[in-house]
Amino acid sequence: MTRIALIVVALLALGGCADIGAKPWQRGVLAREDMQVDPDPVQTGLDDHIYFSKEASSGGRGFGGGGCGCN
Amino acid sequence: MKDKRRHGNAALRAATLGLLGAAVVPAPASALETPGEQLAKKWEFDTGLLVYSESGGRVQAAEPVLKATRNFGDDRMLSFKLVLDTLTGASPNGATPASTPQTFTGPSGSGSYRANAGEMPLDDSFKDTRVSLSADYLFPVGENGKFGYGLTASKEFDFLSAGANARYSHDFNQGNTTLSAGLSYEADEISAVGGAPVPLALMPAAVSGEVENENEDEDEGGGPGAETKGVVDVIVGLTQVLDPNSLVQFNYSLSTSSGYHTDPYKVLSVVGADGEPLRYVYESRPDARTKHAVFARYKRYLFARDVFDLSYRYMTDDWKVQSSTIDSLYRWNFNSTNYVEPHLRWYQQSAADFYHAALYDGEETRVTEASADPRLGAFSGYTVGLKYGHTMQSGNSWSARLEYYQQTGKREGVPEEAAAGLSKFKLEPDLSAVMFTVGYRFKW
Amino acid sequence: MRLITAVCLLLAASAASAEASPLPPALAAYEGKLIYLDFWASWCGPCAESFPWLNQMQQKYGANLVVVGVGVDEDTKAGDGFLKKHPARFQIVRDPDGKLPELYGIEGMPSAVLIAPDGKVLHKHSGFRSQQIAEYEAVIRAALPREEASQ
Amino acid sequence: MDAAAGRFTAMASPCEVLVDGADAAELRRVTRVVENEVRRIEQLWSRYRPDNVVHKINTAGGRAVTVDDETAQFLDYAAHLHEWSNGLFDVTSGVLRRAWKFDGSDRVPAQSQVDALLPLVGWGHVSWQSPVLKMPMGMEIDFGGIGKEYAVDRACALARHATSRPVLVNCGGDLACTGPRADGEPWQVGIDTGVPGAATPLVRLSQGGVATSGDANRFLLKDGVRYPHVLDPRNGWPVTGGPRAITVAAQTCTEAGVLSTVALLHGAGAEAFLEDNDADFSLTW
Repeated sequence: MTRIALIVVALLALGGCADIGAKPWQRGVLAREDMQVDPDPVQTGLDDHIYFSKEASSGGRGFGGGGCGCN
Repeated sequence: MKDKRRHGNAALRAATLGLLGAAVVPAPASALETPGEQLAKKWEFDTGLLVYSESGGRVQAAEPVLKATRNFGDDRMLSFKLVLDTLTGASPNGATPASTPQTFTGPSGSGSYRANAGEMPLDDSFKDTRVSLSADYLFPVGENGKFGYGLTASKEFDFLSAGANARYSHDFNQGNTTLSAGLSYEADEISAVGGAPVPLALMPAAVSGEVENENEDEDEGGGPGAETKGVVDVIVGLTQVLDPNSLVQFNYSLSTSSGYHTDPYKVLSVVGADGEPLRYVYESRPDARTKHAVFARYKRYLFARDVFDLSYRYMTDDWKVQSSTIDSLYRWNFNSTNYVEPHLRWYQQSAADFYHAALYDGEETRVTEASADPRLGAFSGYTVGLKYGHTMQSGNSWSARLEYYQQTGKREGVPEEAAAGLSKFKLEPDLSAVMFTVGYRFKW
Repeated sequence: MRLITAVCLLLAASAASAEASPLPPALAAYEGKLIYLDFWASWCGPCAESFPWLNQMQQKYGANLVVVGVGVDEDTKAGDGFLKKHPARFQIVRDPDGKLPELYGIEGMPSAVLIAPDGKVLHKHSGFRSQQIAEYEAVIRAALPREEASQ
Repeated sequence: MDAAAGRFTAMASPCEVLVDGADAAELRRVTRVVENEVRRIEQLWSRYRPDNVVHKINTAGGRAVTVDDETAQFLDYAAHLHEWSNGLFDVTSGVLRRAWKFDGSDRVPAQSQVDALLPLVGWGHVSWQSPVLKMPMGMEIDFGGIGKEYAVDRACALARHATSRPVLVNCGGDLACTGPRADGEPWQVGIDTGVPGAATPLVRLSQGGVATSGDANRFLLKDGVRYPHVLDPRNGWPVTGGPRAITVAAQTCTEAGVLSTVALLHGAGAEAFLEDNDADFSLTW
């Protein structure tokens, strides 16, 4: 468990605020639909449901959520 | 002959302005607007249909989805989502193959299903239709914050679920760094057909080889009323823009659930030294589970055209299941209205500590929890797929994706006393499925 | 966690604020005028929402105010497409290399900079929320010569 | 007060001048400025007048002619357009009128008649070293293609200095304006495409100009094929299969005129040509 906590803190620190990033007027690419974190939420929902009912893991990308008997 | 006029009329415009010696002339507004364009289209619909088909006569499913989103401007959005899910076919019931045909009583005790000699027993008596509805509202908070909350509900013939979630995200560093946190609660009610069986209790009247008569009193061993379970999910995430063409995302999610986790329709074979089944008992799972997952994603825009997306998830829980998932997508936008997106996913998980392929004679009285559900076994899986998307003149778009998913089981949880006997059977149920999705998005 | 966010905010705030400086060449045509500089791009949603309001401001305070829309699209064709869909009845300047936003240190998209006739930056804000347009207009009126503002 | 209109006729078209919010005196003053400029350009380049530079060029019999600055600038522009339009826009295509009489009859000239004229057509044959123009014997130049649109632009530019109120100049469907109306709304003008029975496209103009090109009923009809008076200078034959009228809006009336004229010469490919040039247009079939 502590290993997880350490990874999380390290990653958050990395995401600090040096000069990495894009200027507000350079966000043309980042605004593209296919550059969004989840460009196709319906497809993601369907995939999460399949893998939730066929594997023992869930979550990570968004809320784990099951909402199904999935036998 | 290369057509010089290809790239717009900038040359013509410059020459004309030169001729007329006009001063700075504001950009031309479209004078010939068609009235239709002004009418802002209010609702955006995102529809999809998934057809899922496992080989070997196992589970088949069709899942249409309809999502409607109303954008009020200023980052204010309301969305509704309806998912239907029709399931048919058979899935492993947990019992091991036997050298002689086996008969199992169906969950309602009315029907029964058989497995031929040497065959992996499959419960084919379940047909299921699930309806799930969710609503979500997102609105801005102050200059850089966004808050969203939603409700979900879903209904199957033996399963009812209702949940709520809320999440907040805040932009720092001119929008380059976004921290988000979310909380969700879900209450499930499982009303198994014929009542939930007593954990590890004997499956009634399922003596291999004999055909049972119908009017057997079926609620023997069935527990009273429905079982419930509560799930609380917490997720915190960071999205950091690295440069104008790439970003990284890190999520940590914690999921704790307490209550009834057992699958009322799954059993375990209790075998003798020769590996043949003596009797069957219902499975039993712990009534609590805590899952931790760490997720990282890297997304990059390449060659001023394509998008590469690579993500990794590590999950561990107190059922001692540990899993790694690598997911990679490469979207090739070969022109402004079409793309092709190959997809590769690799997954690997270890077995739960109470996973048993089978129990040795008498072991069922010594264990408190045991399950032979293949989904709790050790296996690795890969998915390979290809998606094609097209945007039409009107701005609407459709997409089609064909994927193949293959799971390969690892031999674990075999009682030593019967290891030799069981070695003649294939205990790790492999799974292969084809998944076809079509999607269509339009404004109305 | 809070320490990290605090450091970020500190760094962002200390970015040098744009002091009064003579107008850059791209804006030379509007020398000596009160300029409402609006930075827009085809990929910025709120920018589209702001254009009708900008048209109104140019028309209403045209006598003393010049509204200049700076398009920062690197792909100028995307910018042209945007202008076709969202007609601008004010001056348009194209700046694909992002020199003007750099000069005025804008913090978000869209962003507005109100420049006095002597080139001094009077006001800067980023984002466009329809419920705040009264405030945006108040800032313009405050900068107008006395008799015009009182109308 | 709705914009009153000052009217006059020039370049064989009814012209009107609208000055938004002006009283009668100011309207008259601005109309006179516009009218003088349009007439000046008409006199400078009309094919029918014996005393202007075009007449001097067309009767030079092969000798070199030195032209004034404005004509020189216009010839530079014409040379650029010839190259830009791959030869479709050609100020020397006027001679083809000797073979083609578009009177609605079915008298389509014989190929031999057209072939006889082809050697006299082609900007390529002209030697143009500004301000000296030298054309082979028998060739003629004609600025009718976009002369009117040029005049409208020039007149509108002068009107911008004559008054601070918004001005719209309209000569037979070719428009230019100094900006939106006083209340910020665009000018609304119905365009007569000359196509009988067709809907007149409504133009909402806030800046720049609009021009319309079309066969305007001057065509020949033979064996069911309509030959509009749109002649391709490279082969001397009319371009068939295209829309009957094209209305284009652009940053200036001249630019709109070039786009609509050259688009018409693309016949069925008119729409693709206009799309390709990001033009703002409407077609009447």
